[in-house]
Amino acid sequence: MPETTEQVPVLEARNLALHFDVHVGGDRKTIKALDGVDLKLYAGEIMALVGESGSGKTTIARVFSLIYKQTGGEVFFRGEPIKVSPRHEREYFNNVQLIFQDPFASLNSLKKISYILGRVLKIHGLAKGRKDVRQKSLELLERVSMSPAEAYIDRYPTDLSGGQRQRIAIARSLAVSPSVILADEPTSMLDASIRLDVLNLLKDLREEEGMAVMYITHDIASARYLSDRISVMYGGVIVESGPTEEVIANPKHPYTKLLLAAAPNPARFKGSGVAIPSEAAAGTGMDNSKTHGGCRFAARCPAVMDRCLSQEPALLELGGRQSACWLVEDEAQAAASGELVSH
Amino acid sequence: MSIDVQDHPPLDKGPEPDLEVKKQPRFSYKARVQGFKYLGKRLVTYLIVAFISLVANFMLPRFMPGNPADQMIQSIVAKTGNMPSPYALAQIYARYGDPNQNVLVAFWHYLVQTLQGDLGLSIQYYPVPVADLIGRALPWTLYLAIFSTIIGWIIGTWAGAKLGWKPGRRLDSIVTPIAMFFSSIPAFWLGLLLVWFISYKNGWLPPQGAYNESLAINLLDPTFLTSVAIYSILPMATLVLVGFANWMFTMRNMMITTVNEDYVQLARAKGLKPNKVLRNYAARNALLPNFTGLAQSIGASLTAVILAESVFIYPGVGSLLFAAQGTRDYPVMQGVMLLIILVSLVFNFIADSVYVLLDPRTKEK
Amino acid sequence: MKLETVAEIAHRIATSPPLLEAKGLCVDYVTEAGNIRACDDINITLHRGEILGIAGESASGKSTLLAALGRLQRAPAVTSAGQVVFHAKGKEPVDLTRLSEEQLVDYRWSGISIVMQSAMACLNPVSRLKAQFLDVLLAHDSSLTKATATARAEELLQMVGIPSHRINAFPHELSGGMQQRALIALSLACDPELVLMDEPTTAVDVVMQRQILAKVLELQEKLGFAIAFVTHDLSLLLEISDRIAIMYGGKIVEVGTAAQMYEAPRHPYTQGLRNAFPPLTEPVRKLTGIPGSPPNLLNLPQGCAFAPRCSQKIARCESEIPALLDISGGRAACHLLTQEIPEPAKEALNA
Amino acid sequence: MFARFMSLRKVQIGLVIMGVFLFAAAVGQPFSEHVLGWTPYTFDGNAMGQAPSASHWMGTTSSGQDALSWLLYGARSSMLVGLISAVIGTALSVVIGTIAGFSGGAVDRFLNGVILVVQNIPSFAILFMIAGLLQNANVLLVSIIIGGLEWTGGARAIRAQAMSLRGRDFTAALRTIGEHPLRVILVEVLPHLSGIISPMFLRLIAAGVGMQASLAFLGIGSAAEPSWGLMINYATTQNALFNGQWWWFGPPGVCLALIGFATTMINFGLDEVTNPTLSSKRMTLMRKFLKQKKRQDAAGQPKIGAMA
Repeated sequence: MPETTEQVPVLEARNLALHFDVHVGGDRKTIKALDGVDLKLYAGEIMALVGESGSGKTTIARVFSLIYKQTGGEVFFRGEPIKVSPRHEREYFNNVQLIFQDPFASLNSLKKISYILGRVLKIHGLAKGRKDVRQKSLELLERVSMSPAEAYIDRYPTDLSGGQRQRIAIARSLAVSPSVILADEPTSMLDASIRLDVLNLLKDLREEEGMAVMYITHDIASARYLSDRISVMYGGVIVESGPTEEVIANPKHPYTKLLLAAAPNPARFKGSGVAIPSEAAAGTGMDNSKTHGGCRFAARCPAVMDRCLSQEPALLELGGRQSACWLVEDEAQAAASGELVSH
Repeated sequence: MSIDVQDHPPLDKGPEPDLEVKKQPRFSYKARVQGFKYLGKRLVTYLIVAFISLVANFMLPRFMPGNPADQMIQSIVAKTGNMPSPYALAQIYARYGDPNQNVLVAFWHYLVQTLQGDLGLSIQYYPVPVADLIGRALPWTLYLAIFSTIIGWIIGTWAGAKLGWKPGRRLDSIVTPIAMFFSSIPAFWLGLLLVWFISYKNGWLPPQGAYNESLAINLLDPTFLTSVAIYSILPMATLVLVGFANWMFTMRNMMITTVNEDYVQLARAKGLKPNKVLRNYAARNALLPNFTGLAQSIGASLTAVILAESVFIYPGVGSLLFAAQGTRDYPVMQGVMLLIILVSLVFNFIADSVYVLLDPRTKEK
Repeated sequence: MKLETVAEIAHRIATSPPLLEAKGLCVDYVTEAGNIRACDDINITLHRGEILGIAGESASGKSTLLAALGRLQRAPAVTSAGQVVFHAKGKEPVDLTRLSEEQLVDYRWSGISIVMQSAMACLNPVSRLKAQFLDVLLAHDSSLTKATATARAEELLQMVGIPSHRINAFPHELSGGMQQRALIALSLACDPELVLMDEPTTAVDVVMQRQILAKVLELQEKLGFAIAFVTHDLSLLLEISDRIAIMYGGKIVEVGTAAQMYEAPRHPYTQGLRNAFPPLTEPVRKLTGIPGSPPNLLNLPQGCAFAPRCSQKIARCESEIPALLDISGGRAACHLLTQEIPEPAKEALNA
Repeated sequence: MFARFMSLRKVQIGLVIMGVFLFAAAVGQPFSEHVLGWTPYTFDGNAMGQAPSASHWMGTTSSGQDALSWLLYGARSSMLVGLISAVIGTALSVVIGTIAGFSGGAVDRFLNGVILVVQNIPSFAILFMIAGLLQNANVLLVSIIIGGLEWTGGARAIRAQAMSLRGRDFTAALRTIGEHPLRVILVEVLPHLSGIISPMFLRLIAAGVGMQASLAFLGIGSAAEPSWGLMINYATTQNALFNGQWWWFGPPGVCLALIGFATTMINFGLDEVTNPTLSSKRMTLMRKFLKQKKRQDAAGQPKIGAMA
């Protein structure tokens, strides 16, 4: 999506932070799940949020769906700060819907599909009377290609496969005709062969109904398949973002490079003659409870410099892309001075 | 039993952040402090319970119909032919309601007395102090409670481990319902049946008492100790028969679940001897809940012990209570009740301590 | 690490002797609703030093098969038919399904070891790593003393990149990635000839997965054990496996080298699965996945289990179960490959 | 699930026993009074301490009371105590457990403290003290004390479950579609707690029945209410057992044991349904399957051995 100055993002986070205190065996410590995130989601675009577990990507979705309350920063819906009160909440959820990672957990297993879909229609006054509710529920099922809908509507979630359940969850979200869908790893619990169905469904919804989708995933290949724009998270902040193809083809941040190198790539099949990276950077995920002096990726970074240990890099603009790395700043300066020279 | 887990907002799904630098060996200073902290919290709970029971003990007689203090004085007069001593009078009024005294002041006196171990004088055995009566009876009751619980625990846990290791066998389907039936029989009724069949019909064992009364109480005398052991067979057997099945069921079900755990399967895959897998992997893990339940249930078993004592006329607090009930000896009844509550609190606290020591994971939660 | 060509891999497998053979292996789950055949007539040979990948979706029977290969299936799964012949070094070949638990001890861990999905669940929570290494080391090698066994255990931990002093840790004191590596170190304790790996990296992050796999491949090259590697992630298997078996509805539907699976999968299900993983480097095009859902093992279709989802099915597919037959360079179970087929379907197959 | 539950032999046996006692509690008194023509308050001077006969189907006590009518009257008071204490205890544990689990924070800490305190109060001691002092332990008093003290185990389990349900995605999802919080708890979440509520209810029945019998046996019960415990108490004090009057001493004890037995059986069935690894039906099927396979193998091929 072209980013113009007039365009107001549907969802926006400014300097979003979520710190919480936990008790580990009597010790109090603060975990910084989000530590200053700036994020914009525009109408009709699909943005992928990629990162390891613990990077904060799911937390963002949960702040946007009002499950968690941020401890710092602000969130905006269509340029207005999001208000949390029952009345506003209702209107907000008419526009923003969350799809959970685990379709086995997000549907009440003791209720029939007809009840699950019927409730949302009744609550929002979208259908009146038994017949109408059932008719509209059937339509919803058809919209997520569960056909014949009659065959599914009277069943329990436990009778359905993971992919089918995830469709039900999507259908429930679609009932209110939202303008944004937050999809929190919607396919990670699904079998490979049905994963694409769900991804394609999201793609179609964007195409047909102009919904904006925030696609949260750890699978960078599927992010590439689905999204227009990609943001990479690490340790509670965004470290790189930009148009998907550019980020994939030419990652700037060492962490993005690491993620890409680590992702399984069928094209590197055994015998192909392409070496698989033998040893990715050492170290494990970021411990969000520790304080860090400089760049939070420094401890794992293969290109670490002195500066990285003492100063934290901010998200820098570079030709329509952003990256939080001192290397990028050097590059930007070089480019700028190059321009100067050529002028 | 479970441990309090602090409620905190869920993190991003996935493995916990790596905290390994902070991890300490099992018995480090820090881990110990954490264990103590937990026990300290528990102790506060128990103190609250103890205080509440003291208050209840103080309040209850004041809700009794009639005027218990006067009733008591009358029964003492009827028994001894004399008025109680001024000290005894003051005590009775302090404990059972003096219309002329402020309740709070009375409570304060009561509290001070009780904490000094002064539980008043028995009416039935006037003027013997209640504390003396209880002091004489308590060892017998603890002896029955502790030993019967431990024996029942050992039998039940062992049988449960065996049944749960290979469940579904014929033995399992026979033993389980039978044990279920036994565990449901009231202890006092079973005790009477045993007395009737073993003592009266066949004369195999003495029907009542705690030792041969012709012997002097001497803990160093083997004849006396043998007599104690023989006299306690019937009450013990009753309590064990009624009590072991619950241990068996929990152990059996824990075992069945544990055997399906990955680490037991991995132990099998490692080619360890089946007995070793049973012992070091399956039983050791399945045992944890049973182990911590043990100390706690000694306290809980007091109810059954009291009932059994009254059947076997065993000189413990149960018999004391039973007799006191019959003669309306309120001071004894109240003293015994306080004691039962305190003893169960002590055993609950022991259970907590055992838990902290046993499970290396406790301290992390 | 040297890079082998497709031909070299094929030659290496063809010339190495068999290590484990499943012959007509069937595994049933005994349930109140009836017996469910989770693995049906499995025939496959694993060669010495080979990395065999087994891919399949949930309920395809892949994990059940792996457990049955090591005689580790747990109730209510029962090996109901067939043989698992193990060719242990210096011993007569033996059918594992006919051995008692006691007899199996000779083949466990020193012959076949296993790494399971959740390391946290696999390590005994109430004992230290040391105890868990020592019991297996001492059980299989009577020449070891406690001291030498401890030294060996420390060496094993170092091999997977865990500092040796961590040997005194309880499992819950290690991070997820460390637990998984400790489990791998444990699996190598007795120099096994075969390591069964059941989704060993599914529970860890992608970067950690890469580290663990790199370690496993490095050790495998050094020590020469064979691996049977089960996962649902076909793209991962393509990178690490010599050969790949694809399972569907309790049966192996196709076996071939990684190159064949990537370049020219023959079975329609394999083709679908291969196309279900979006590419990382190739151009993006619209992918479709496979319509429908995995079969219900309690109520399998009469013919080919994949027929209801297959876009290329012919009449025969709905009535007759296809056998796993040799095709050029591998084996596949599909009627399309073994009989006269109409041109359009053939084109689709060769596409 | 329900059909599976009902198909278990253990559950069937337990339910039949409970059904019989409930039936006896409901119609026992009028039946005894009008059909048998006896109540525990009538004395048959012609039949004192008699063995079962046509006029006294289960014999008489030493003072000529009909044992069967004792038993039937006792069933009513036992079942009443059991049911009332179970209802009180269950209601308390559900209310306190769900409120604690769902509200979290200070409310939860407070309620959890209450649970911990009450949990450590030995209910028998309190019961004995109150009943002993008041010289009265009628059905209602016993039920209220049992129900009021024995709810903590259930409340803890429900609190834990409610806490996990609160964090479960489906409750969060319901919020995003605008479902009312109260409806989320009552309609969506409460059914998930049935696995905790029903066994707790059954255990409380057994606890109430047993406790009332114990008190009555000790002579603390109300002497005006015929109960099984009182029947055993009289039988004991009048040496029924040693006079060979088993029909007087035996049946009340068996009845008490049967109620405990029935509730345990049903609870085992519940366990098996909620946790399939405990299913005895499946275990039996496994055993049969393995036996059959062994037989086939023995018939077909050599048993053990190396391959040729």
